[in-house]
Amino acid sequence: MPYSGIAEVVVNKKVGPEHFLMRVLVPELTKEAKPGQFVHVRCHGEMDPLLRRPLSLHGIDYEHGTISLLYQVVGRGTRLLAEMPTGAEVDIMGPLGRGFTIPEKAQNVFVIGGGIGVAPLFPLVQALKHYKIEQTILLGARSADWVIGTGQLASLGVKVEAATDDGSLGYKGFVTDLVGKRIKVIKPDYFFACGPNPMLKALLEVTRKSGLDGQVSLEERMGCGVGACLACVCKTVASSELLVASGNGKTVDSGEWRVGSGTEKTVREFEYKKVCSDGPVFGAGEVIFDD
Amino acid sequence: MPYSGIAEVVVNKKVGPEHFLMRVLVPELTKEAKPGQFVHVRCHGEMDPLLRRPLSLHGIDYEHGTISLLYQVVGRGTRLLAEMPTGAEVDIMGPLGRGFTIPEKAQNVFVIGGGIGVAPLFPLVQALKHYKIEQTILLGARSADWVIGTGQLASLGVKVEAATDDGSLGYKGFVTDLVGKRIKVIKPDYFFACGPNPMLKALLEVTRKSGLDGQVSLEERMGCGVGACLACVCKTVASSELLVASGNGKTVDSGEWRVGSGTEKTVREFEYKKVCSDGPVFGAGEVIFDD
Amino acid sequence: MINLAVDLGGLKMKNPVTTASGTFGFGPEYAPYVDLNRLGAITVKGTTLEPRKGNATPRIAETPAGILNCIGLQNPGVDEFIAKSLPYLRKYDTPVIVNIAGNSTDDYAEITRRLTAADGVSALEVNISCPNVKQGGMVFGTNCAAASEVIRVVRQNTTLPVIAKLSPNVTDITEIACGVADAGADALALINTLLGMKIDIKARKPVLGNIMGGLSGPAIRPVAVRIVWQVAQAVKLPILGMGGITTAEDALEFILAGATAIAVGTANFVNPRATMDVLDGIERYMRDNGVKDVGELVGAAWQ
Amino acid sequence: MINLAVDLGGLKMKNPVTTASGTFGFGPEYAPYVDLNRLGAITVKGTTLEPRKGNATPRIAETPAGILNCIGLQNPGVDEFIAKSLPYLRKYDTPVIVNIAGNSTDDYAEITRRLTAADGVSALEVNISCPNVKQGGMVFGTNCAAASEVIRVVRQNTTLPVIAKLSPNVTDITEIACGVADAGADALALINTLLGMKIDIKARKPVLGNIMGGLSGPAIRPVAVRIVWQVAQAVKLPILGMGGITTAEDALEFILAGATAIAVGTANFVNPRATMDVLDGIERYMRDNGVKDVGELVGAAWQ
Ligand SMILES: Cc1cc2nc3c(=O)[nH]c(=O)nc-3n(C[C@H](O)[C@H](O)[C@H](O)COP(=O)(O)OP(=O)(O)OC[C@H]3O[C@@H](n4cnc5c(N)ncnc54)[C@H](O)[C@@H]3O)c2cc1C
Ligand SMILES: Cc1cc2nc3c(=O)[nH]c(=O)nc-3n(C[C@H](O)[C@H](O)[C@H](O)COP(=O)(O)OP(=O)(O)OC[C@H]3O[C@@H](n4cnc5c(N)ncnc54)[C@H](O)[C@@H]3O)c2cc1C
Ligand SMILES: Cc1cc2nc3c(=O)[nH]c(=O)nc-3n(C[C@H](O)[C@H](O)[C@H](O)COP(=O)(O)O)c2cc1C
Ligand SMILES: Cc1cc2nc3c(=O)[nH]c(=O)nc-3n(C[C@H](O)[C@H](O)[C@H](O)COP(=O)(O)O)c2cc1C
Ligand code: FES
Ligand code: FES
Repeated sequence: MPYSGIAEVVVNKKVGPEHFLMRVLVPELTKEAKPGQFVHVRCHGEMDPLLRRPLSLHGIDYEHGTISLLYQVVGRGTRLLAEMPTGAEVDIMGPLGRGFTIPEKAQNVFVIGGGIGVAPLFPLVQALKHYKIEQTILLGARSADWVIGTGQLASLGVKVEAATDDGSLGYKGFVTDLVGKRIKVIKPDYFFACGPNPMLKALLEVTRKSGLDGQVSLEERMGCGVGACLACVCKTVASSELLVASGNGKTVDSGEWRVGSGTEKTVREFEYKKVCSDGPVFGAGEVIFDD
Repeated sequence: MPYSGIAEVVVNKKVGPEHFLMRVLVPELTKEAKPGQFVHVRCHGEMDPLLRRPLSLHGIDYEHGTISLLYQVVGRGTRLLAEMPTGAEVDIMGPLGRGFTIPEKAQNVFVIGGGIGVAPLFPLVQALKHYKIEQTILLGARSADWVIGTGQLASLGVKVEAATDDGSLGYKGFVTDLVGKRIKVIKPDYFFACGPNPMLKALLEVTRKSGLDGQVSLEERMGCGVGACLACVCKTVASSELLVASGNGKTVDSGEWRVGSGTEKTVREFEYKKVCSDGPVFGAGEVIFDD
Repeated sequence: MINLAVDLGGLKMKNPVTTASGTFGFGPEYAPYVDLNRLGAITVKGTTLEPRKGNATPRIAETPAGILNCIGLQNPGVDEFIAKSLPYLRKYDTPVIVNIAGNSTDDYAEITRRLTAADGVSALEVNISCPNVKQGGMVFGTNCAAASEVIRVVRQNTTLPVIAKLSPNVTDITEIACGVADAGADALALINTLLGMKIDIKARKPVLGNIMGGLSGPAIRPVAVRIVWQVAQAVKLPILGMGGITTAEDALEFILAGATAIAVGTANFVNPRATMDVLDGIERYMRDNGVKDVGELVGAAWQ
Repeated sequence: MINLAVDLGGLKMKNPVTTASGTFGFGPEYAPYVDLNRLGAITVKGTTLEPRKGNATPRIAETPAGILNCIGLQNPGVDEFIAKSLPYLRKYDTPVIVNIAGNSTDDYAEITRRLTAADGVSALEVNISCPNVKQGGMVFGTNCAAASEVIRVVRQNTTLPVIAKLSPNVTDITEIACGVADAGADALALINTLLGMKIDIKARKPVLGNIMGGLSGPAIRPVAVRIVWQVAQAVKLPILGMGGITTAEDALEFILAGATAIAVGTANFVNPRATMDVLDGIERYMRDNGVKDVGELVGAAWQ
């Protein structure tokens, strides 16, 4: 059962141009936490800003009962979080949502992060390492400064490749382009990705073309975080339906779009799923991005 | 010209059961500050709670460019203030309002404070001492713990008498009763007072009966603090009018009620004055308290 | 002993605290945080005859001390609600208020019949005030004749207590309140959201997928308290008050203004245990102030 | 070069930023903090024919991200305004908008004549929307015929630009906007405060001396932006937008929704330099986004 209550801020420090790492002591929450899940955090005790902020589990320390959050200051809520001193109390709910599931068949996977989307990938990388699954981590960001955590990942002994918009680190260009190139070379059998929706959309075009299946973690504005308000929905292939690529010129391998044990039928409507409770992690074949 | 902007919190510490003392470095504000004036303080940078909070100048250190505020935590705003660490930035406006004026003729005065109303009296006491005016300070509070600053006042070498509801310090009863008793003995020629409105109302009954003139500092809910919004008004005797005690059985020495060069006329309407800019200090003969 | 039980137009609640429709799902979502048995009632998400997908995203935007939403009545339809959600809710010893909406009076009649025939529905809250749907919704709630007609139809098709949920986006809410009272409502739910919007100055277009949305949360509380105060003095029906309630103090404002029961909405998102905190706080206030029956407080600010 | 100048129904403003009536006194109060010469216009406190004492205290209460006020049009009367305040205001190179209110159309006619004859008045903002006075005020503003009648009378008695200030407490504000447009208004001021109240749960009575008050501040901004958006598309008149503007970003929401100019109200109490910060921020936004004329932004979110 998810925890909801006060927790102690153990560390809260700047780790990038706009990035902070907060470690929180909250054993009740930690013990149930799984890679890809998130917490819903209140940034202070007053009524404005009102809503909680969803943040992924970036680190899960089962032993010490702490979780860590890697967050970028983008607005008022994250700014208030960044101001919290060590010892402060933070009001936190979680773990929430459905995280990553590692399929039996996966042997050699791509782990792809765009921008702050790298945050939830760390516990996943550790789990993959634990299961001795070969992995290549591909991170995209605007420039070298903005690629967070390569050092830490490297110290885990995993391969990390970077793509930066300005070429200041690794490949010059989008991480999705880098993925396209590396798929052909490394021939992974599965992928996990997290990043902004436009990146995921571009990524799915690449992976669908290559026939690579995987999981993506989505972001959507949230109210409750527990599935009650229906604010955070995303479009998915309607259950037991097959989506045939419609008039926008893309042809896709129909196999890639199959969900569960779906049988081939006519094109039908999408279905809204809740990012907070049906996700945030969805099967790559399941999500539909609007144009 | 009043200052408005950011200032640094130099000290912020607990000094009583619910009382805090905050010292703020703000030379621009300090240099114009006078006893009885106040500052208007923002408790944080967000939109809720929205309004600034008026707090009296409790200490004015012209040399170091600091002011101090003595405040009681009663609600959300003061609670947020109490949470500010040393080094924090506080958004402050002031000095605002009209403070105390020491009349030429005053030789032996009463300085009367009820509860947190003691806050603005300190700089006044220092000024009175500077002008070598004899003074007796009478402080009322619920119990010994709640009488703030007697030590500090005593160290200035001034006479301090206390009244507590439970008799745990000094006279057992209301400070207004104590004033009534001591007036007869000490025979002061003027008084200054600050405290909650019900106390000031009772006090004025006592002082009017004894024919003692003075000044009172009022409290009212504020919006702007600068005289623009008309939220903070109090009832005063209409200008150049003489208020003759009306049907509620009190008889007063008409001389006490004269304002400015008023000539005796028929009873007329009250006039609303602004606590923030016409006050907070008003002549004792000027204010009208509703029943 | 303190009596917290209230009668909301025939609906017996063990205490005055329920949930605002649309903010508490269908019950299970908040079960990890709230003992559903302790609620005075559970009010579920707005339900329509047919399944609805709702509006495009973004469906929520934060505003000062409030939120805008344009969910647009996404729901699985009344039949699936009866088949899937009611069995879950029946496990609890807590009355269920079903919030209903429709495009036409025929819709309202039919959904009323189906829910009245179902096992486990304790009252109907008739939403004639949703700002987020094109057809039906608020147009019913801002026109007195239309509002009354919907309530009349629901009344004719059910024996359950009928709670009319009114829109605050009107010149004179007491007029509409009187209208629906005459049409047979047993209680009034006040208020639904205020119509609002937010613009993204970078994109230079509205933030919400549906352009406008409903404003809820603490920001609207002063408006909601005022409306409860006005209606309570104008109409004899019991009132279910809501709009920005986050604490027991807020809830008590509504009760003192004239609400018999209150609903916690947006606050659930901020504090998942808000309903329980409100309930505990009301009880504490009563104990501290020697109030034996919560009914003594209803409308006490003007009585 | 960036052009910030706007024409608000004949009133030439050097930039779109003015003050909301009642929140900026008569000018001198904020002069220590604001260069009054930099304002697009100064809108002064609501003025009536006769001096008014206003309502009993408390006159202000804080609410989530907002305030309630029930000042009740305390003012020294139009003659004293002309004698004492106008000479001060004439020293500045900034147009003065006088906000006027009355108990009857005769009052509105007479105050209009006196102000039109006075030296230094640039426009009249006709307050038919004050929630805090018994006579006149909001009753004019919530009834289309009455609102139009007041505007017609003002129009007949002045050559100054006439800005009709409307109440948001109505079912359909576009209807009233159309009415006052037909009656001869040159511009619309949107919005006045929402009617609200707060209850003191200890005393079990309303907090404000006048029971109800007007809700203003950030809390109401989503409602105000929505109203500007609706009216701008329904009526051809230029709009002076207000309601919770505290930053340039907020002001730009109103402009993008269709306001030609904007007023800063409650925010002055929080940040005495709010008007200047808003003005600087609008200029910065235009520079950053290559906008040459602020007019290009007016209504850009729907055009
Ligand atoms: C499941 C999930 C996991 C996330 N994990 C992380 C993480 O580990 N690290 C991190 O830095 N960010 C993460 N984000 C994004 C993060 O929630 C937003 O950056 C944050 O809410 C911004 O709040 P703000 O007040 O600073 O910004 P503002 O823009 O002021 O926020 C205004 C509103 O928009 C919402 N919002 C703004 N940006 C986003 C966004 N990208 N996604 C969802 N809601 C948004 C806020 O929650 C708030 O309700 C995650 C988002 C989701 C949905
Ligand atoms: C001129 C003046 C000088 C003051 N000096 C001091 C001082 O030196 N030390 C001190 O502790 N207090 C002082 N006060 C009272 C102080 O302003 C309030 O205690 C404080 O505003 C409470 O804020 P809050 O958010 O904690 O309480 P809340 O009750 O949450 O405040 C809600 C609203 O009511 C107003 N308010 C609440 N109590 C008062 C009050 N007593 N007077 C005026 N407004 C109030 C607040 O400003 C706010 O707008 C002074 C008041 C005035 C008018
Ligand atoms: C996300 C969300 C969804 C809502 N859905 C409904 C609904 O389906 N039916 C309804 O009558 N009201 C709905 N409402 C309105 C609430 O029930 C309530 O009237 C309003 O939010 C005011 O209360 P609050 O400020 O406590 O949230 C919804 C409100 C929110 C915030
Ligand atoms: C204290 C106060 C006094 C006001 N007095 C007037 C007035 O005299 N005439 C008027 O038309 N509006 C008056 N208003 C309304 C404002 O001009 C404005 O329409 C409203 O407050 C919304 O803007 P804001 O949220 O920026 O304050 C007053 C508002 C406040 C807060
Ligand atoms: S955030 Fe409420 S349903 Fe997902
Ligand atoms: S607080 Fe605005 S006039 Fe005094």
